[in-house]
Amino acid sequence: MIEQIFFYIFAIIAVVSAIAVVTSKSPIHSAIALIITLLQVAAIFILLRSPFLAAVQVFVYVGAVVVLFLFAVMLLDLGGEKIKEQFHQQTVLGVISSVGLFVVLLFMLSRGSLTAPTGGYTEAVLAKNTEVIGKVLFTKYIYPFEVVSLLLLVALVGAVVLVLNQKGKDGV
Amino acid sequence: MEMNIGRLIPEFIMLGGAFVLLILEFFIPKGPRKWAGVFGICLSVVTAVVLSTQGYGSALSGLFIHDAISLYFKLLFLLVTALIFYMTILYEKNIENWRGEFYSLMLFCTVGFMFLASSSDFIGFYVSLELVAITLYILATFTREKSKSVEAGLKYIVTGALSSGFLLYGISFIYGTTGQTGFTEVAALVINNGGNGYLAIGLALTVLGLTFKVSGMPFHVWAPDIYEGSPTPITALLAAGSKAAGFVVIIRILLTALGSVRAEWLVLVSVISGASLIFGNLAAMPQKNIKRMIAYAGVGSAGYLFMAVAAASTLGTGALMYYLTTYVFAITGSFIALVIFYNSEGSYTIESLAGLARRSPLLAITIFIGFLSLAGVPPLGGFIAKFYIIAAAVQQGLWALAVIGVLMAVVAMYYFLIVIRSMYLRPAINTEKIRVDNYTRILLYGINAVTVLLGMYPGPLTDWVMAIADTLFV
Amino acid sequence: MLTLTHFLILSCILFSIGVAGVMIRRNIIIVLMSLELIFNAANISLAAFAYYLESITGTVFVVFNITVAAAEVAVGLAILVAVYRRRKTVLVDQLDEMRY
Amino acid sequence: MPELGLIIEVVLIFIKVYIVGMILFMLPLPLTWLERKVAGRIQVRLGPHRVGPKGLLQPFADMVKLLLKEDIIPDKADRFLFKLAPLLAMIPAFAVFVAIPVGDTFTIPGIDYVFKLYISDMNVGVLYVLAIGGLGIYGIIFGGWASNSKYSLLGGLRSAAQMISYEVALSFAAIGVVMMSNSLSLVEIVKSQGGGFWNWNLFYLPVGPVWFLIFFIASLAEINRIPFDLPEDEGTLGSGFHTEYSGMRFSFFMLAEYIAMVTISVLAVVFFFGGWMPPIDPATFGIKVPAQIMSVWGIGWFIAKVVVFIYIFMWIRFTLPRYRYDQLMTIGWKILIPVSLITVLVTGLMRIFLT
Repeated sequence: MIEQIFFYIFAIIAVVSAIAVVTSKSPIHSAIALIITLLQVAAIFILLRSPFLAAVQVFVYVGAVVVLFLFAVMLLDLGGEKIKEQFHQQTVLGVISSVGLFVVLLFMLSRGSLTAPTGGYTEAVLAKNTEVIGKVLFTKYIYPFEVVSLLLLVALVGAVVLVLNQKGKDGV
Repeated sequence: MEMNIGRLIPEFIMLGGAFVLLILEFFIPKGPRKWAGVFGICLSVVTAVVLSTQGYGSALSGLFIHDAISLYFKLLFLLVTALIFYMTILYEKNIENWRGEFYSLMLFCTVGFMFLASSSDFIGFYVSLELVAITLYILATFTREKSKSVEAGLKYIVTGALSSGFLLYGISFIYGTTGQTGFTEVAALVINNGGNGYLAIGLALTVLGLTFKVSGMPFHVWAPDIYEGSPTPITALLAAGSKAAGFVVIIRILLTALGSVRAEWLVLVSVISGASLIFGNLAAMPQKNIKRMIAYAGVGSAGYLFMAVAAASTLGTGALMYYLTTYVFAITGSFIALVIFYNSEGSYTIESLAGLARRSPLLAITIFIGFLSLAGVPPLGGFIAKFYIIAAAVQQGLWALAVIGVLMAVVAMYYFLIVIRSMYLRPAINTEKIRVDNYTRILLYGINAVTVLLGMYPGPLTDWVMAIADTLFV
Repeated sequence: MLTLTHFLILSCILFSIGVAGVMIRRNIIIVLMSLELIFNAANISLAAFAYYLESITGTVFVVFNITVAAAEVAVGLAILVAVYRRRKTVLVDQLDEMRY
Repeated sequence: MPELGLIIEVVLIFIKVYIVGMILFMLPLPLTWLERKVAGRIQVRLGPHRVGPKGLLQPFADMVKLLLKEDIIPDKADRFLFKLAPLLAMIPAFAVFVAIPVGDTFTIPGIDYVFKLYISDMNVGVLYVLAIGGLGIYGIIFGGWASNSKYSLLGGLRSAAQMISYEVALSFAAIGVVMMSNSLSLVEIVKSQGGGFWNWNLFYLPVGPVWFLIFFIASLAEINRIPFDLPEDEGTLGSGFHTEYSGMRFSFFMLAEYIAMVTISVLAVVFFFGGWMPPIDPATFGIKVPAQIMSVWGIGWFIAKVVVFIYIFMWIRFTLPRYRYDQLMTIGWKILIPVSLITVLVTGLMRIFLT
């Protein structure tokens, strides 16, 4: 019961701020709304008995990713009124089609059922959630782990290559 | 947990090369660097040799597999990489501020392709796909002095990330249906879930996400802009490598993991196939820029390849591999010719190709053969491939698709012939001869010969691909 | 009692909002933020399935997704900066140099 | 109907949160006094001495001044963000303390009730502390942005870049601690260092001191203190992101800064100096001391260690010059991070082969 109340609080805040992300005029306000949404998602992870995910979510998403967004907005000075988006016909189309998408997804969800056999990771086993994840990450899922490390390297190199100023040849 | 790290030696060789190039970059002044390209080509050849000696089997707790399909596709990727490295050597003088990271990023991209071909698990597959995608975003934007290149990169990353989101959401529901992420485990558990709504969501979004990666309808919108704006070697990489990589995972996911619920995805894949065929080929007709035209033609090709997937048979899958092989040769051959042309002319419009036959018969014949192969004219490789695919569709009773396929082959002939007419029948605006150096000459002769041979003697390759395809349907 | 459906519906809502954001917004920064919403929706459904299926795979997958999404944002913003330097705009509809 | 035990737990948690909150709110008062006294001592002057005996009442005078001062909001500021930023700076600073243990448990004699000397022992404590601590950056960024002043903005961005850069090294140091102590829970980390000062992580030779140095340098930068206090570089930036702030809101930023200093001191003690563990445990010599006394004794040690650290931070502030911005980034990216990576490797090898 208490869990349910918490879930609804988190969910409502998450949805409202998600809507604020896509509707607010200034990217800065969008970023704030995004922070709130991401924190709610972290809270949802706690409801799903995954404190590790919640911590990682806050650490990586809220602590780093949104900061990057803010950096981009502030360094390029995009937050002010200079950049005005115009209303265009696609807005209506976009809203209608995403509502349509939502309805279809909802309909499919109502027809779905959880039939898969459950694994052995019950709540009792997951009491040491972090340790279990760590073990799995470095044994069974070592392959994606290594690929992700390559991916981070590539992203690092790429970001530097794309942005590094070459002897003042670029503007800005 | 078995690790068998030895099975990853080919990937390690490529990665080692990528790291070496990355580190050497610190010590070498900026500017063109032919040797890096040559190094990449040698590396691809060495890797291909090592790869062919590898035994089949799995590694890294079964998440990495090496089997006949991955062998075939990896060889294909290495071939593409070697050819595109060659293309880059020719292309690099066009770029001011040339930075050598380009070569190492291309090697990372190839490693990503190889990982994709070997992934046997949704998680491994997803991260490999993202490795490839992120590398390609960077490469497409690499010539950031050019306004078109950055625009292409931005469009690519927005649409690419959107499709990754779809894919991921779809995968999450497939995982929800089965509780597993390994392809074979999913295959075993998915059978009884025919009417499950979770599976329907998972399938639809996964297929849509993958459609983007191979530039099929309805997510093709990105393709022309990105092809036009990217540096030309990357356009070729997107056209040939990315498409092949996309289809190897489509084979793995739709045929291996979800093959048992073909009834669920058949309609969707058929619609995508038909729509891509019709739209891609019709939209290619009015194009003025060759890169854009090839992009739309690529959408059409995705249609044929999806048709082969929809057939879900030995013949279809074999034909798919055959098609990709001929496609790779046709695309890389034409693009190398186009790069040489661009080096002297600075343009990719169809008009500017006028009179190319007189200015450089070799370039003209290469583009001629490449495009006719893409159009599927006998006796070139592309014809055999299209023939097999349509035969597979007919064999499986996909009559409507087969008819569309035949009709669109005719349409494709039309727009490729426009280019050929321009090259052979129009008078040249600029009559200056275009010089082709001897290595390139040999290479282009070789590629043309392969394309013709694939059409005249399809036997050996057909036997090989059909044998591989057979392993999927036992 | 909280059920799987609760979480899945929440994730569907976030997913749809994200897709809507990508389609209706022209400011690329906000488009990138909407993409983050989509990834988060997928993460919620993965974590929810993992919890209700008593499997750890989904949780591990979420860890990977968070990493990948962070890398993607870094590259996306780098490209955005490159675009802004060249074109002085971040609105998608002003990026129309290539038309046929 | 929930059980009585649960209700007591919840009530106790509320009380603990209240007490910790109050202490943290009041802490800057003695700390400012101490800081100014230390400054005076180091710079051979008197420091505050007019208000009250030895100037002890000076902080109260300052407080009254800050509270009564006019609260100015710049004309073109983003008012909403301008008001929000100080709170965003302060809340994470407080929230970190949820996970901090000042001691293990205290068994109340007679009723045998086990009173926990921490608010929550999370099994992801280290991650929680780092994650929540990292959120303090938003107060700075938004404060700098909302003021609509270029000095504020530059100060805010500088400090954000600095915090992001050094968070990497700081996280590495935390990873090192986790590797040495084999747990992510702060209580477990302290417990693993029990038994005498030679068991402290600081003396986990040879990597312990290295980790401590990395942690110490990174945390100096993380809380924007000299020699890394570039965001407040008066010479070039006015006074950084809070240039436009005054009155109450300004004092919130100051409060957050002081609490951050306390947090870092506490973390240093928990990570490397054995938390509440006394340097020499009587139990190793077979002397039996009642658990209750040990608990209180432990709290005493904890506070003493923290105070020493706070003193060290102040000492450094008034003796070292400031780095240049590029030097700061060089230290972060080209020295601390590579050294951390190597140390991770060494620590890992030690864990594998020595245990």
